[in-house]
Amino acid sequence: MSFKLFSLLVQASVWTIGISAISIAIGFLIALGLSAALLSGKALYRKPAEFFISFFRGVPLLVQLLLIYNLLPFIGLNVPSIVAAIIGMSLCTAAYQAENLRGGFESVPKGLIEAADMVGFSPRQVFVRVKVPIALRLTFPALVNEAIMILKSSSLVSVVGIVEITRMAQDLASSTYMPIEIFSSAALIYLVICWAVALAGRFGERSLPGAAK
Amino acid sequence: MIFDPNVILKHLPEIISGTGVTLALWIAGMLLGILIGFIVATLRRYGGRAVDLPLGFVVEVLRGTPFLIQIFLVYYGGPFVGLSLDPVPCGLLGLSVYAAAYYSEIFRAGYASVPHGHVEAGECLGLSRLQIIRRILLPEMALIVLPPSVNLAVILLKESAVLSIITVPELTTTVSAIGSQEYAFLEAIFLLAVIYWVIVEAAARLGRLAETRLSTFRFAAS
Amino acid sequence: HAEDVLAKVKAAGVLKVGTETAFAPFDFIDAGAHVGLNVDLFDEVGKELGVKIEWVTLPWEGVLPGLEAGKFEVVAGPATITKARMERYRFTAPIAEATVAILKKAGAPISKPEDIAGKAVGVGKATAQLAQLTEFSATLPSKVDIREYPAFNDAYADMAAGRIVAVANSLPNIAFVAKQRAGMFEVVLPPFGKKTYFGFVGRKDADYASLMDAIDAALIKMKGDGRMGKLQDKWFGTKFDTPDAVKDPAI
Amino acid sequence: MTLPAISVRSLVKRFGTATVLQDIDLDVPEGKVSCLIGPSGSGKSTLLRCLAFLEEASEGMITVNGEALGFFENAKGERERLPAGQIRAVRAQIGMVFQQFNLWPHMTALGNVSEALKTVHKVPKAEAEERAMVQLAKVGLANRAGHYPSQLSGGQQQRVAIARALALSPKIMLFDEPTSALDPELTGEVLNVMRELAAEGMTMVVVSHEIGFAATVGHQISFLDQGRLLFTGAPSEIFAKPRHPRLEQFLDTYLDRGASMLA
Amino acid sequence: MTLPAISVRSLVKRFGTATVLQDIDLDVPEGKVSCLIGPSGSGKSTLLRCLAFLEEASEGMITVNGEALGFFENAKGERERLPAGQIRAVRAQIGMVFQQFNLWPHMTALGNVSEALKTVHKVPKAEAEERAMVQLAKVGLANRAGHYPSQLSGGQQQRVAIARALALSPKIMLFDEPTSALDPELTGEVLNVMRELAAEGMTMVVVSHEIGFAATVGHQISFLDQGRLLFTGAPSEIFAKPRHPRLEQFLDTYLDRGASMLA
Ligand SMILES: Nc1ncnc2c1ncn2[C@@H]1O[C@H](COP(=O)(O)OP(=O)(O)OP(=O)(O)O)[C@@H](O)[C@H]1O
Ligand SMILES: Nc1ncnc2c1ncn2[C@@H]1O[C@H](COP(=O)(O)OP(=O)(O)OP(=O)(O)O)[C@@H](O)[C@H]1O
Ligand SMILES: [Mg+2]
Ligand SMILES: [Mg+2]
Repeated sequence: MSFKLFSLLVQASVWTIGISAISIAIGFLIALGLSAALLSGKALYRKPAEFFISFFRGVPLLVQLLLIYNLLPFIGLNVPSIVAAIIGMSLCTAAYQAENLRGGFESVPKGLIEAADMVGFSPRQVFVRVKVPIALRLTFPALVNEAIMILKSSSLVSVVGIVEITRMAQDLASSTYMPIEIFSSAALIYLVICWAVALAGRFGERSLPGAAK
Repeated sequence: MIFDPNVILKHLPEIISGTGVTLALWIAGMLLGILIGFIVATLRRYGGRAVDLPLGFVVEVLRGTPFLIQIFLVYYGGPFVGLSLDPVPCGLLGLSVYAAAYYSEIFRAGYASVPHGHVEAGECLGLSRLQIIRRILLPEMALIVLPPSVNLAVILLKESAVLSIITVPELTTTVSAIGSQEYAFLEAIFLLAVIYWVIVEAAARLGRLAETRLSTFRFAAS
Repeated sequence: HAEDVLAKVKAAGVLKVGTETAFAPFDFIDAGAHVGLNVDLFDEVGKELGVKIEWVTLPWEGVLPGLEAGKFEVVAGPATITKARMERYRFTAPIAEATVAILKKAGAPISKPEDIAGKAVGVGKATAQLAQLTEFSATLPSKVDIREYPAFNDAYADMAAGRIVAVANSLPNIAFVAKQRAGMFEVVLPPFGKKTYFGFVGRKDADYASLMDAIDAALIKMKGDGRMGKLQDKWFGTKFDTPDAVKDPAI
Repeated sequence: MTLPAISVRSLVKRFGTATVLQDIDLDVPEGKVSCLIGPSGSGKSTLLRCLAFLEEASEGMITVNGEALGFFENAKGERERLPAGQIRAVRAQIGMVFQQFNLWPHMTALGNVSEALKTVHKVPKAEAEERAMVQLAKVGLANRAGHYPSQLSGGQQQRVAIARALALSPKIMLFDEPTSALDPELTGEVLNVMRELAAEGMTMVVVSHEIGFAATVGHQISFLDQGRLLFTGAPSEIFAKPRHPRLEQFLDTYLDRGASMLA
Repeated sequence: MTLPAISVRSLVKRFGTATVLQDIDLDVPEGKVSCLIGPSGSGKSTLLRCLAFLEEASEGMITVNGEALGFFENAKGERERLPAGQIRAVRAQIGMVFQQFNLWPHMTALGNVSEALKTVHKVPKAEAEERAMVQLAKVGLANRAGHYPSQLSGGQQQRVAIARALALSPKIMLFDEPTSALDPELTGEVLNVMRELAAEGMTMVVVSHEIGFAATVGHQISFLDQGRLLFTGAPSEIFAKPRHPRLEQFLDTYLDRGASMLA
């Protein structure tokens, strides 16, 4: 396989990495809100969050993307490809991350929260200063796992017209008719990216404040 | 927009058979994956570095590359190295190996979650290693292993759609074929969304049920 | 929505065309660039209409939903014109013949279409070519072992892997494949089955009629002045004689 | 006698149908050390947590320096919940030290002690840390300010927890078995800090199994059993014979294990 | 004097480069109670774990009733590992009770006690459970047989752990701080069971902070400090003055906290 083809794949990986990174970040923020809603005593917050998670975990990402890209125009929102891709991936990963974070929040030792109550924290300060950092520590490995999963799922965003690694590989395979070589190279590129994420995750875990050294 | 529900009714038998194939492959692949994953995790725990490192490498490769590409390479590349499999066995093998890589990590965490003292108590009483695994480690880790396993099952169900590229007649293949045959893409998307959602919701509920069962049985309030 | 689409396109100066890029030689990626017969044809259509062409490339499963959602005005598929499809979409004037022929693995003992009797032959799932192959198979002394693939590219891969010995697809496509992998695949002539044509896909809605008419006019004009023939020759190595319109498709 | 720092009247605490505290009346004298002793499950922790308003009493009233905590009696004589701001204001007079330390693992010792000053009291960072350092120095840990809890021994962690509570200058400190998670040699460090606080006249309520500490430092000892306050008095009274039979039995288990025969 | 139940010779234990036990010589007399005391980190648990072969000593020999445990000295005078079956046979004479109980949470008390009988000794289920009930009755828990560990108090859990070890009829019982995770009243339950065992002539090695227990029940007391055995002798000797200066200091921290002033 020529260097030229390989470099096309590498160029396409910019989309894979870019869209995944942005979606993971946005998804995380949404997931924080969702998990807070899940743990809220009020059904008014909890029920919609449960439904959100059920839907975005239950329906295949491919279908979600098609719906966002092709149904939003019917209500007058003609979103560009990249926006549709980021919305779809963010909402999907948010659903998974929220479930992880819920587990984390539930395992924050109650005593640490009581200690914060005792020194006068407001509920919001307790959330931001105590619950989030500790839940994050507890769920960090699971979140990194989810990041790798969504990175691999990003191959589906081609359905809204973005040529990322997998789509580029399919295009190249169909014009050169050398699918084995091209898909092997694509696999290698994914592997390198995922390994980098896993390594970064392990480093991040170790450098979280107060981690046992 | 055009939406014609008759398309769905007309092809009901194919849709049901596609759903059946997906369910069968998914469940079989998952069970095999759990079994292989458990064996891998156990070998990695007790086999020393010489076993742990190479297995760890394989697990990372399987986790680090998309299932679509793995299955493509095995099915279409396999014959070049003398491995020519039929679509369904190839799909089942691919799905269970992919699942095993992830399950092995879940079990690894499960092993780590059992306090070492519980193992030592077994050793002191003369239990053999196998007895310790079977009677102490496995039942004790069950509750910790369950939620991520359900999560993974959901992911596997969706990944099973990838088997369409090796001509396995599963749900996504069947429904999208109906879509392109009838030029009824919207109906196809809608149908896929609903069927997958129903299966995932059922799996999630089953998982939650198992979790409550296990936890009430084991940690009854004092 | 009642606004006339042609007027809108002209006002914007841009015609958006959706397609998938894994369908050589109509649309494909060569050295990173989107090229093919469709690209050249729409360049000319754009000139006729006085608008620029903007491509939206999607995997095939996203293309027709995109058309219905108004992501683009027309699909440069192209698709074989069939009766069933005409019920849902409007096709443009044909741009090439779509009659089905056999692509075989080099050296396979197939010298005429009838030789595929009893052999394993691949074809795209739910395609017009599948219907043709099935029909053809019924006329043979022993049935063809028909294998269906989600995409023709997977069928070619499986022919390389040796599970099948031939693939049935429209002549323009397999001619291109044979040219690309000379020595590996060969075309078996003549084509079999009924004469069919490729056309571009558009919407039947009334507000789209003027646009579809304008595209038809442009295509027929190009056929008349020989530009279409030249492009067919460039991409297929041969010219096709196509009618101005297909009113009653053979399949 | 001055006004008690905390006064508890007819307090009842139920969890579901189980009554865990019954009809508790207790005055905690200002500037003195009050100890709560009693067998396991007798309700000591629950009572202390009610004083910190970490549990809401089911009935009865608690006043802190004359101000109602959590609930007040309205004109009609009904119990009514106070607004959150007011609860927080009264609770600000109270510092609590937990059995399990409950230090925030993602902050250094200095961070743990200065955090509330910064976020709750809006003290500028530099000043907050300076004040935190003073408290850490007081518990002998100035040189450990930059360590995370995971890098500190149990005794050191508990001293940081004390410094954290002291940093907000509470009038009253509550301790729930502050040494029972520590092993014997680490216990000494913490008890010494508490002794110093007592000497400085801090009002303290201590749930303790350290009968030695209770006997030497406590000014008042209360004995709880099955949710009832059976006895409150000076150490000399409580250890003098004849005693309440239940208390007698309880102290016996200690003496049995004690080191009295070792001297 | 009869043969010691356990004899330890020139035992050294290293973790990586850290030497945790140095040159330990110890005889555990048969039918007697030997106590190990010493400050935190001195190596008490490690020594006990070596006796149970949960840790492998780096150097030296351990014999149990005359049989080598884990390693033996071959003809060339080299240390060689024994086959797994033989190790298991020697270890079968030893029962261990852990500080953290280490009960299996997914089995009832009865399940915990009968498990090894069923799986290791292949005793039929009915008989195994009958024998387990006898042991549970011995520690006063016959009426708790169907409870899961999470439904038992700390003292009850520790007694189940003792019953679990006793069910296999070991000749020697090792206890690692059997009461330090318990509160004072629960401690009593467990110490009483141990006293009974001692009275029956069970050979016992107890790591304990319960100096009272060591002094009254122990026949032999050994004092460890920084991995060295500084002193072994009868209680009367160890508590008599003048003592080793390190031991003096160690006992002081206890007396300081003790209940000697309460009588
Ligand atoms: N959240 C709760 N729900 C139900 N019962 C509870 C709860 N918290 C405590 N209890 C019960 O209340 C009683 C008193 O508990 P508390 O923790 O106050 O005892 P304690 O005197 O502090 O005991 P210990 O010395 O063991 O700490 C116990 O019987 C306990 O089981
Ligand atoms: N697995 C290990 N790796 C490295 N060092 C260890 C390990 N286990 C114990 N140590 C070290 O060995 C020393 C002795 O530990 P040990 O647990 O035997 O002390 P101990 O006397 O039982 O103390 P305590 O009274 O606190 O239980 C300690 O300094 C400890 O840090
Ligand atoms: Mg308590
Ligand atoms: Mg120890």
